[in-house]
Amino acid sequence: MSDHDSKAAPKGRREFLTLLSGSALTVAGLATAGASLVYLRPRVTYGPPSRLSVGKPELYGSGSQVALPEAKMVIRRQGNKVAAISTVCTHLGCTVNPSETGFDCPCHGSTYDERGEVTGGPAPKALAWYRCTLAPNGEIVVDKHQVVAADTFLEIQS
Amino acid sequence: MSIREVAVADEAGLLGRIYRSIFRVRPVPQTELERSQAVASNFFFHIHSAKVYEETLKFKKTLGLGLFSLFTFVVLVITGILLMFYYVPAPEQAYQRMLDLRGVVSFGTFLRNMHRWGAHAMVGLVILHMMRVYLTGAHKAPRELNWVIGVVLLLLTLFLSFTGYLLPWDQLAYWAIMVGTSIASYAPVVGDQIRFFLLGDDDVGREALLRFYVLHVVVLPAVLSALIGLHFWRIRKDGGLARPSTDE
Amino acid sequence: MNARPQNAEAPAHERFPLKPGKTYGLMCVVPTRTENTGSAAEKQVQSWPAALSRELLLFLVTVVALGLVSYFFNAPLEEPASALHPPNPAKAPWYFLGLQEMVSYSAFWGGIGIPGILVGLAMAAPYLERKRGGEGVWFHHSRSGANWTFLTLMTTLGILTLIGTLFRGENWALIVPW
Amino acid sequence: MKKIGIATLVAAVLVLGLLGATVARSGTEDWRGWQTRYLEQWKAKGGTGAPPPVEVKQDRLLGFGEERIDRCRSCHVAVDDPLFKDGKEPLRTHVSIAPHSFGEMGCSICHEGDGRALDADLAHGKDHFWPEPLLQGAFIESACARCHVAPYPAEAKHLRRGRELFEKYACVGCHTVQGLSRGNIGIELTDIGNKRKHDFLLQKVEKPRFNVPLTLMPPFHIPEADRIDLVVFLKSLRGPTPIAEDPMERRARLKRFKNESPAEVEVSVEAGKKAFEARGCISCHKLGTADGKLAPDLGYLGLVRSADWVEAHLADPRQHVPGSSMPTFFTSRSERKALATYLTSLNGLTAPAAPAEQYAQLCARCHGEKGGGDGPVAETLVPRPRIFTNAKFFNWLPEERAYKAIREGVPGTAMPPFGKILDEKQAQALFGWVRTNFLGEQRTQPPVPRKVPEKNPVAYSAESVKRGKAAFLERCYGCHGRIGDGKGPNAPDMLPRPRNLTTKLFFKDVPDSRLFESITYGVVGTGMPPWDMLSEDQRWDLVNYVRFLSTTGPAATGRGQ
Repeated sequence: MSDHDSKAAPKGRREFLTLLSGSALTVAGLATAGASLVYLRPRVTYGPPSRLSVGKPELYGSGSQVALPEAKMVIRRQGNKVAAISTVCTHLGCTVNPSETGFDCPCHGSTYDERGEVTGGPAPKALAWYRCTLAPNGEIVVDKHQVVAADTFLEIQS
Repeated sequence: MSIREVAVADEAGLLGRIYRSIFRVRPVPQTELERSQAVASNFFFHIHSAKVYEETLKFKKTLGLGLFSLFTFVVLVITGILLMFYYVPAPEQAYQRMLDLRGVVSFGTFLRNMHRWGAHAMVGLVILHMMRVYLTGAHKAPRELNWVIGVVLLLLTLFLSFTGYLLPWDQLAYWAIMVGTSIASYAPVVGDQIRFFLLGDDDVGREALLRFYVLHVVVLPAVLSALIGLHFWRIRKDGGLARPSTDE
Repeated sequence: MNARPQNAEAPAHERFPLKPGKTYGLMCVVPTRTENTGSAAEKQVQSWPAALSRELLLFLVTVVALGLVSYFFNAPLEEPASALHPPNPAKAPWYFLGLQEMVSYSAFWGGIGIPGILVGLAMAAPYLERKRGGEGVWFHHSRSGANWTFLTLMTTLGILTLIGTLFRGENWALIVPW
Repeated sequence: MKKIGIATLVAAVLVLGLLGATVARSGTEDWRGWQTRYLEQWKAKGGTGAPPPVEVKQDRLLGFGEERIDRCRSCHVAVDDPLFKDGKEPLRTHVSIAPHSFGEMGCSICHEGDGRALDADLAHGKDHFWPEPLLQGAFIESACARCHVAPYPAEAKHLRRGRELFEKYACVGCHTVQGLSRGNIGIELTDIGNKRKHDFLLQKVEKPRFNVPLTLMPPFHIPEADRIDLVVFLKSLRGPTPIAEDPMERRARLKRFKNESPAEVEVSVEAGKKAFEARGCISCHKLGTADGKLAPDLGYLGLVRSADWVEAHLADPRQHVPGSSMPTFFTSRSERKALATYLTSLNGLTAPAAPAEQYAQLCARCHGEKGGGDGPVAETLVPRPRIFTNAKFFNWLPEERAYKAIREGVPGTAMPPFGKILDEKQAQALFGWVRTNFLGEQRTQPPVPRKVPEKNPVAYSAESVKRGKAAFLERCYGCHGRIGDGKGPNAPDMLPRPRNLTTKLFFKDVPDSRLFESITYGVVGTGMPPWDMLSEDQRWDLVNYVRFLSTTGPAATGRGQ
């Protein structure tokens, strides 16, 4: 409509007016588009949350590894240290199964060792370790958005 | 392409040529020729003739009601499409989605307000537009067919608004549709069949919600858009907006 | 095109000689005044920008008006639908309340008969009104009969809608809303 | 063109402004502010570890019935943070609710309100339309019953007490609650908690007639603390619990009710007394010093009613007084007999000598101390007691009918026969006392002689009843109601109330001539107008229709005063 061209230098009042309206409308259009994108980005999701509480450390016995299938991770406890390891295959996102040697992927045969490092198959990188924190109420909170280096454990006082 | 355009296109670099391939004329047309081309070569403006009678441009002639109706419809289409991203046409979820729009979706309340008030406004504007057309005698020959299309457009607008009324699935919606469809069932012989057909059940429920949703977001807007196109095309073919005959 | 002295008296085909074996078409717009024929001259203007600028303005006015209303007034949302608790009164959307009002007097005539006749009349209107004249003029004196009939019908519908919207309370009894 | 250009510019700027305002408003939600404040205080209080991000905090709860979404913790961020024990709402630690946890249970399952909303007023259900406003104080306990079935946890004191009160105030007599009671006079309460907000219930328990003027439910005079506990229990009734249960077991549990097979007891005064106490009769009736202030005094029942009458009355109170609000309790036959034995053993009354004392003891409870027909139990009685200050009526009423009513009672009403307490002379003296004290004037004119045929000339037939019905629906239903039960749309505004025409016991002793007389001349001192504009045959048709309504048929024809 009143799209303007920066090359067309504003001459006289009419052009200036057109330029002004044009800019205002362009900005408004861009802002509407931006606001629509903000609208379309959900603020809450209904799937499993990426930041979730997995209960108090007492739930996990020392030396145990508990699979949480819905959260797609395992909780590993060694003495006073707790860690959360992803069970999502880094190849194409299948869920890996814990095995005697570590983890096996049922889809394309990737294998991982106990630390999650790739030992075979098409997987490009190691399984992710997630950051664990202790919430004020004493429960372990895992944040799937924060990937940490392998062997990063959360120390707990017990 | 006129000679001047070709010359301009040749002067420009690659970007300029890409621009010219999309927009045939300079950003702000300078001559009458360019103005005609601006209208005739633009897909969106093509509905217009290149020239219009100055007499019909006066605001008090039409009060802009037809265009207001159209633009309200445009706003409704845009907000409606956005709202569809968060809506689920199922009784268990529809209302909760309304709560989510009100609570947790950015600008959700504003968009829903706009869609809702826009729908009411459109019904009112279309009725006013119809009154304007009649009171200025613009429905008479040769514009009879366009008037009839207009009446159909009014009915479609009412039905479109009515189908949308059910979607929030609150008490207001539910009982309004219950009452509204019951009025339809008073039609002789086929009344109950019409209602059954419309609701997909004996009463307003899951099936009715789904049916109204499909009618509201696909069927009716498509038919309405097509008829609006026809309506505008006829305006041009019937010689522009009605104006006093100069023969008199 | 070869430039050569033009003879104004020469016949058209000589002023613009055609080459044999080539097809010609009239393919370009010539910037000149168009003349109306068969009626007195009317002033025409270019749609761009005369009409289109007005349309843009109307669009912006629509957006601003709807936006302002939406900014200050929230759309209603009542309790979740429940088939067990009909509100009293249960009302149709406002544009059907004229119908609902008529239905409360006579089910068939109010809901189907009269609306059907009205729509039929509306569609037939331009075919019934055959006399020319009065196009594009508000309340043209030659059409006062038709205009008054139309206005009376619309006002009646409007009043019925108003009664249904504002003046009907519990059990569809007449109430005073203030 | 220039004007349009400027207008376009203005409009474009307005669009921009509107967009700006909308965006600005969406960034100022309450929860952002509370979370920011939380983080500030959290640092000040020496919180350790990573601070939680500012975001909508949503609990998605799948464990209890339907999926629930709670976003309450977006503002109430500190509920599980022990640092905020002395914080102010919403930044405050929740009292310990172990073994429940917020992540598992959410908030709205106990507190109700709108878990999805992020605006404080909407979330707390202050929106008029939201069906579940926030539960506070004792009312929170009503939510325990969402999962815990009776007997409720010991912590839920109000709920437990509410359930006891539900039996103590004999609510079980009228209302059905699946698994608890099977009364059929009042509405079923099995899922009343889903249908009504607690403030409505509170109001209803206090003043049952606030929304339905003609409901049978009497206003129990329940102290406020009891009312609250009772409503906690009522609000807890939400139908089946959401926890999965074997469908067959659930059905069996819900169909069972507490006194499914009432125990047989020994027919004795002692057993009757025990039953009397257990059934909560004192919630309404008076006996000795205990007084429910809703129903007649039973202290001298043996003098006015027979044991058979009492037993039959307990089995179905409405066979004696249609529309009576006395509940039918599910008792065994022997328990009814025992109750009857006990109640008719109460006959130790000797009538006081002076009419004033007689009136105070026998009449005032129903007819009111000042004869206004407004004694403490008057509201509950159907039909309501006569108003003695109604001079017009009593100056017209033949004295004999008054004496007869005192001595023999009025069938189909709560007026008992006092013949065993008052002899003919005493009855006359009593009515004379009533006349001087309440009417304020002596009988001035004798009843105008009226022309009333003895016999109904129109035979009782289906056609006559049909004609009568047509006339009735045209002329009478406004007061007497469409089905003749005396509850027409005008009835709440009338005193004395329109007669319930379906009362067989009352009408079987009323001759056609009296019906005809009432229709023709009206009943002075009441709302009944004379219908002399109807033809005589029409009036007789109406008489026949009343016979039809009261199912007395032509039987009573000709039986006179």
